[in-house]
Amino acid sequence: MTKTSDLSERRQQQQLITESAAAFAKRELLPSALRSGSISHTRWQGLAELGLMSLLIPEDAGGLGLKIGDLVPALEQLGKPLLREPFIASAVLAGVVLAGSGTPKSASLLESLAEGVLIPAVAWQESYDLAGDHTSTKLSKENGGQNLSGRKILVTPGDEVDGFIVAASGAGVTTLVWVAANAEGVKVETRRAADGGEAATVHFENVAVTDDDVLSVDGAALLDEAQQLATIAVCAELLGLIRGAIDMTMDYLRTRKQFNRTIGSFQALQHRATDLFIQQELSAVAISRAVADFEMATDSRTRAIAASRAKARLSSAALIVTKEAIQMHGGIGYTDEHDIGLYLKRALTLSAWLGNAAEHRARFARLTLGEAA
Amino acid sequence: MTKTSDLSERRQQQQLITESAAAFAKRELLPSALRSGSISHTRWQGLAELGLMSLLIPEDAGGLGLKIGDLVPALEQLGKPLLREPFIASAVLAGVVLAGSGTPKSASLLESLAEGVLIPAVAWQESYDLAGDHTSTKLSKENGGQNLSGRKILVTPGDEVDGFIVAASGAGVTTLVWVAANAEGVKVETRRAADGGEAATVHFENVAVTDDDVLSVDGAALLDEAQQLATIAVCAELLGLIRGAIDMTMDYLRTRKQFNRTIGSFQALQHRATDLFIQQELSAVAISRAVADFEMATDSRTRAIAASRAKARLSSAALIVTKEAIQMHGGIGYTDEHDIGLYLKRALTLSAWLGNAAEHRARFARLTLGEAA
Amino acid sequence: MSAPAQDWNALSDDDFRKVVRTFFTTHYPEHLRYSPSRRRLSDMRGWYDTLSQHGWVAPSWPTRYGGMGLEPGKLVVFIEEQEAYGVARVPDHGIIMVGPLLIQQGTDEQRLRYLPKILTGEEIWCQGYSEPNAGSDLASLRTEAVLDGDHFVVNGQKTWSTLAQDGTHMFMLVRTDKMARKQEGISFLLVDMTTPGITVRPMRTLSGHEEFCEVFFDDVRVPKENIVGEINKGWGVAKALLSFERLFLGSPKLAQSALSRLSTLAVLSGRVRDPVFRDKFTALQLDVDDLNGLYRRFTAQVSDGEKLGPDVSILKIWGTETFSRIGDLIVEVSAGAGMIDGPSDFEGGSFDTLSTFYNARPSTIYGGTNEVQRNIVAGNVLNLPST
Amino acid sequence: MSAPAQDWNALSDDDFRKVVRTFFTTHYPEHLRYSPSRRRLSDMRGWYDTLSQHGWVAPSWPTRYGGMGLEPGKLVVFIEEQEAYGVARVPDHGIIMVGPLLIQQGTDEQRLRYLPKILTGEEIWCQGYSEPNAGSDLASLRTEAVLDGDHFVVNGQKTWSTLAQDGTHMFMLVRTDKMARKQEGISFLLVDMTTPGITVRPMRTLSGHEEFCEVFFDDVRVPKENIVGEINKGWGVAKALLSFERLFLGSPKLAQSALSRLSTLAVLSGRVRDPVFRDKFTALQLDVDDLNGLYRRFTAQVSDGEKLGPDVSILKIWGTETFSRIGDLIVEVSAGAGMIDGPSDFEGGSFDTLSTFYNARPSTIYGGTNEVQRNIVAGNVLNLPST
Repeated sequence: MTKTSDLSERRQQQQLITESAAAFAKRELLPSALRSGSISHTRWQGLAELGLMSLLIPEDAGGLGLKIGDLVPALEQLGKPLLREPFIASAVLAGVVLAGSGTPKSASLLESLAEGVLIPAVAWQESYDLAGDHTSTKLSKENGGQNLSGRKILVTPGDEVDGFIVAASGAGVTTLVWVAANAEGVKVETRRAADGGEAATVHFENVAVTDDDVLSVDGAALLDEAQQLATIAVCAELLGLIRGAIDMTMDYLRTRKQFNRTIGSFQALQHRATDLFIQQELSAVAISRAVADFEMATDSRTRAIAASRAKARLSSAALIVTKEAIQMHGGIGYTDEHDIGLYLKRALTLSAWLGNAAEHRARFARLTLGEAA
Repeated sequence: MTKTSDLSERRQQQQLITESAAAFAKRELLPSALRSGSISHTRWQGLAELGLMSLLIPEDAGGLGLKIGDLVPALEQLGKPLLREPFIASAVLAGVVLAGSGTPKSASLLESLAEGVLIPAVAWQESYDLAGDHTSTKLSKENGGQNLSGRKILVTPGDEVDGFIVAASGAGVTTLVWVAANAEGVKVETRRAADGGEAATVHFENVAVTDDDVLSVDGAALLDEAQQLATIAVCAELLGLIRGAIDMTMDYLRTRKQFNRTIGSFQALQHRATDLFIQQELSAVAISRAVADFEMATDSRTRAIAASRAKARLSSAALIVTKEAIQMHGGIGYTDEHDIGLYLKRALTLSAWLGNAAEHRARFARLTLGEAA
Repeated sequence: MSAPAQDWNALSDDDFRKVVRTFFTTHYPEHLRYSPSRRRLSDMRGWYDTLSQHGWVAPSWPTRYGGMGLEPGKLVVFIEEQEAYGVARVPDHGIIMVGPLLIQQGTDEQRLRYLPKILTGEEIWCQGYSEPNAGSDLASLRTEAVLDGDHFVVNGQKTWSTLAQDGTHMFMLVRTDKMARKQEGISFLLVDMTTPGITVRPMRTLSGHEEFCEVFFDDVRVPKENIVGEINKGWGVAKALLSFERLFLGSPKLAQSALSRLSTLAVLSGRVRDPVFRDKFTALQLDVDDLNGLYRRFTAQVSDGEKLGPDVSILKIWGTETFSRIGDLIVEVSAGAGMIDGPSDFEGGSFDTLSTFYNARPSTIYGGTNEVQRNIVAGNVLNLPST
Repeated sequence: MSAPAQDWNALSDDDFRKVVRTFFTTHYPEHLRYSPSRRRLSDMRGWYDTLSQHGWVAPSWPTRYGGMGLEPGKLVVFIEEQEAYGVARVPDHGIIMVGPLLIQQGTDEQRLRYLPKILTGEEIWCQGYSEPNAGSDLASLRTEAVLDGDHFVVNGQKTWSTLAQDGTHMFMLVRTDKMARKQEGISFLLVDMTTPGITVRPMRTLSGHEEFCEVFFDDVRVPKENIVGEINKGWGVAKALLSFERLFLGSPKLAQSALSRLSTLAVLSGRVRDPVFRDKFTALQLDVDDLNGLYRRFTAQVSDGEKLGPDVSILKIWGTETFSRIGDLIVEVSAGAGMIDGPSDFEGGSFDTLSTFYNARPSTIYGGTNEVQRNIVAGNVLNLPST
């Protein structure tokens, strides 16, 4: 009986979170916001006020101590009208690293994050490939202090960011350190992402790192967990995006006329619409399975399999759906004047970020079938 | 001017051959003949009387000395009503080897072939994979004579066959020898092919080989050329098969009624029918290109590229088309009572024989991009 | 007759899995494992008896009717273990279709008359829906039943009746009012196949099996009480059954077992280390995993007492097309052996390269073609205007 | 003005190839090579002048009208070399559409008036077919032209007019008889874009370029003699042009150059040795090769003086969908760089990962959507009954 009531309690809580996210989405979000290109601090604050920033943060670190499954339905709501703010990059990826760090520095950063006044980014990637080499950035002891040098790419968010959690090779381990965006020796070159946001190439040249700035000396496992969580969270946003794109496209098919007929009455389009709906439903079940596996997982391999399972499906489904959505809209879908194109652009960005479908399929294969010949 | 008149002369000759093949096909061939499962010696004789057996055989070997491009349109005609007889296996693959051999033995076999009284097979394959190892069969000198031992698989035709051209490893080279089907030490186990024909696993156990039986001491290049020719020839048969399956299916779509409508008026089926037609047209141009490249080729690599180009397309297109043909016919297509299923079965057989689409794509990649990592 | 009902749902999934696994390894005949095509009754009779003796014939029926009463999660475990061990289907139209239908819409007399004999295997059911001119278009059916005193007199022809040659009974749709519009005037009838005037003609399929039959009805007299539901309301009865059927047709069983076969072949042929194969295999693995997820969602819906909506059609589409893609890859990986009918020798053992491919062909056709399923989803789920 | 006509067809293909290659390497500006998206006139003006000075503007026009008079085989060589060297398109509606049309169906006066200025580049043409409610459904167009003395008075709106902001002239379809049935009562008109009452509004596309325009007509007076063909018979004129267009839209150029870009990326990213990539690349390579074969077949038909049939639609379908698949693989191979707009740095150089993907989007839509093309093939080639 305890089990059941726990479950229903959890379901009630999820529903509450989802509803408040949906209300926020309805009130504050519009796909067209992607066109402006910039992060809204008001919306960021709004997300913080919803309590979303601290949802995954353990209670002993001042958070709500909830699980990824509790966040997923809310993210779906935010993804549907194309949330532009870097919630997953800053609040999930960076947030989970900060929560796991447990230093005074991370505690204070986490507090600012929860208040909606901090935008952190994790700088972990050095190659475009998920499975590439990301360990050339070095943390070295010099003159009593520590020094960070290297280059990180695709750092997200790349604009309006207050500081970076940098993964660096120290003494044979991956060390995570905090570097303020305005620290000496930090150079940020932004790159426009497909969705209009910014990702950055960040150069670190002999950046001084104090002992306070070290968030985790041996932080590989922590970073890994945060990445898998963020990957599943991106999938939830993509599911919302898929639902949004399909809704918009079905509306169009139900109203647009060509050849004296509503185009949605053409059987070829109907069958393809069904295939998009199938992609949506597969996406939903893929996330459910990934969430369940992740929450039960006790090792990093299982977590990675869960994340790859979801991202392989969602990255692929989002592109299938949004490409077809453009085709079904015809010419108008290719102009920047119709919002359906924004769904495609956002899909391109989120599909590639943290590994695209092919990369996650390959990782899934490696983890489930063993190394190839 | 010579060039043009040569061309038009060739075109006229091709047309003649094609027309007589078409007439033969109309008179003698029916898809349902596949159901009987056995080779018809009358039809075999008929093919010989058309002159098809000696079409590719050089004039100095008593043939017509024509090229693969002259045979292709005729094979298309024969493929359309699903020729069951092993023309390509016996007259092209074995015929070309015999013609290139130039020994008294091969001359006499060639003569019987041209008369339609011989059915030879080439036994070259030892692994299911085109790129596998096919060289375990050994020809060894013993007690003054030579001895053949080994096992060949997928030998086509596997029934009614008079003898085998066997590829064996001799003194560091591939030697081609003739072995009569009833020779001592030969054991033939037939395997039913998808199309109802027979392929055989042939065991050679210390089979005595006389010097006369040696068709080519160093015969790798000859065998290779014959295989590439046969591969392109199979493609021509497959193109005929594709045309036949599409014609039959379009007829069905134009006449069958469901839901009070001719099913061919359903747009989803119309669009898929268009895709089948595209596969057919791509197949036709793929063969043309392969024929042109093959006829211009001066080295085995170019010939293999030409053959793989065509077989990669045709093996794939034939399965796409025949599977869709079954689906479009609905339940009746899945019964053995309707001929459309025979097209699928024949497509399965010819798609796999001499290498399927994936194998030929891989070979094409190897030959054009170099070895993989 | 059957063992006392047991509360299987009280076990943990893991424990239940162990029980099921032990049951199969103990009782299921070795020579019937991993059957590449549908088995006839004669092969499966012994296993049917075993299931019957242990009360395992009807996993999904409520215990009060002699079923195992498994909740969806347990049912999935059951199916997974069945697949993993390569257990073949018994002739199961009675178990899967007639049983649930009578439990839901039959009379007490019908339940009492028919359910026990399904559980014992004394009576084997087959389906009579399709007709030569009403394949996926069931509303066009023409076989008619005219009331004559206490009997209906049935005349007409059914086709695509799976293994009807082994059936003792048929559940069928007949037209009882010729004047009514297409979907009205249809009734749902239970027919004893030994009634005079019934002729069964097996049809050979592409793969060479006699899996389907044509069934001819010539003045066949069927007692009036054999109707299920009201007269002329058979379309509604059939529709309820159709969503069961779609759930069943969309079950991951086919795709799951095809994927196991593909794995086996990959090992036998050595392709398991080929990166190109691994890429394709992984995509299919994920397709099957998500099919499983979809299936559980719909079965959970049923067990929560919800009616299945038209969206269950996606399960049939995805299940059968995934199955079909796996069959294609099996043929591709088979290379030259893909031209051979029946088992081919590989170094590690023998393998039938074409059976999955053949079995996949009708799967996208029967139970309402996938084209019809897509029409249903477009019209009734996505609310696109009718063509 | 232009160099004396030369008999290019007398050269062997190989020799001609050398001439073309040398021409490009000598004259084409380095900084304009391999342009990821359509170039504006301002960028291409110098190159247009160069082509003009050498008589190379119109490769396919007969020499007597100032073209190069290339036969299909030579034209393919020309296009191949153009692609290989990464030569961008000049604004070419005049060259590809208006020229061939006037040569075929124009009056001598029209030919004399318009052709030379296309060759010099003084006049740049744009297209006025589509309207907001008549995209692929051209017969529904509503822009009307009413005869008033010696002039037509044009009112209405066109859209999807490629680079109309650079055009000096537009060829357009207008409705001249409102009472006639849909495809009748349409005329084909040549319009000077400087005529009062014309407003051009560029539209930004997904990829951020202003590649298409809306064009508004408000009491625009067009001389009566600017009609091509007979009044109310413009549909036939347009149809002749449409098969030219389909041939052009189905040209392997886009797919071929996308495949080169994919090769480049494969080298830059090191994926060229990855077996999974090689498998996918090879499939696309063969798709492009067969597209080339198909294109040659249709161009040969044109050069043999045969009319193009409705089957030319398959060229447009296959060409654009192959192009689109290549764009997809480029994004896939780009991995993380697939999220970046504009050039990304790779070890061996920089590469724009999304441009091909974006360019592929409209290709399956414009010139009659691929859905419309499939309808055409089904109805007019396969003779399937109309829906």
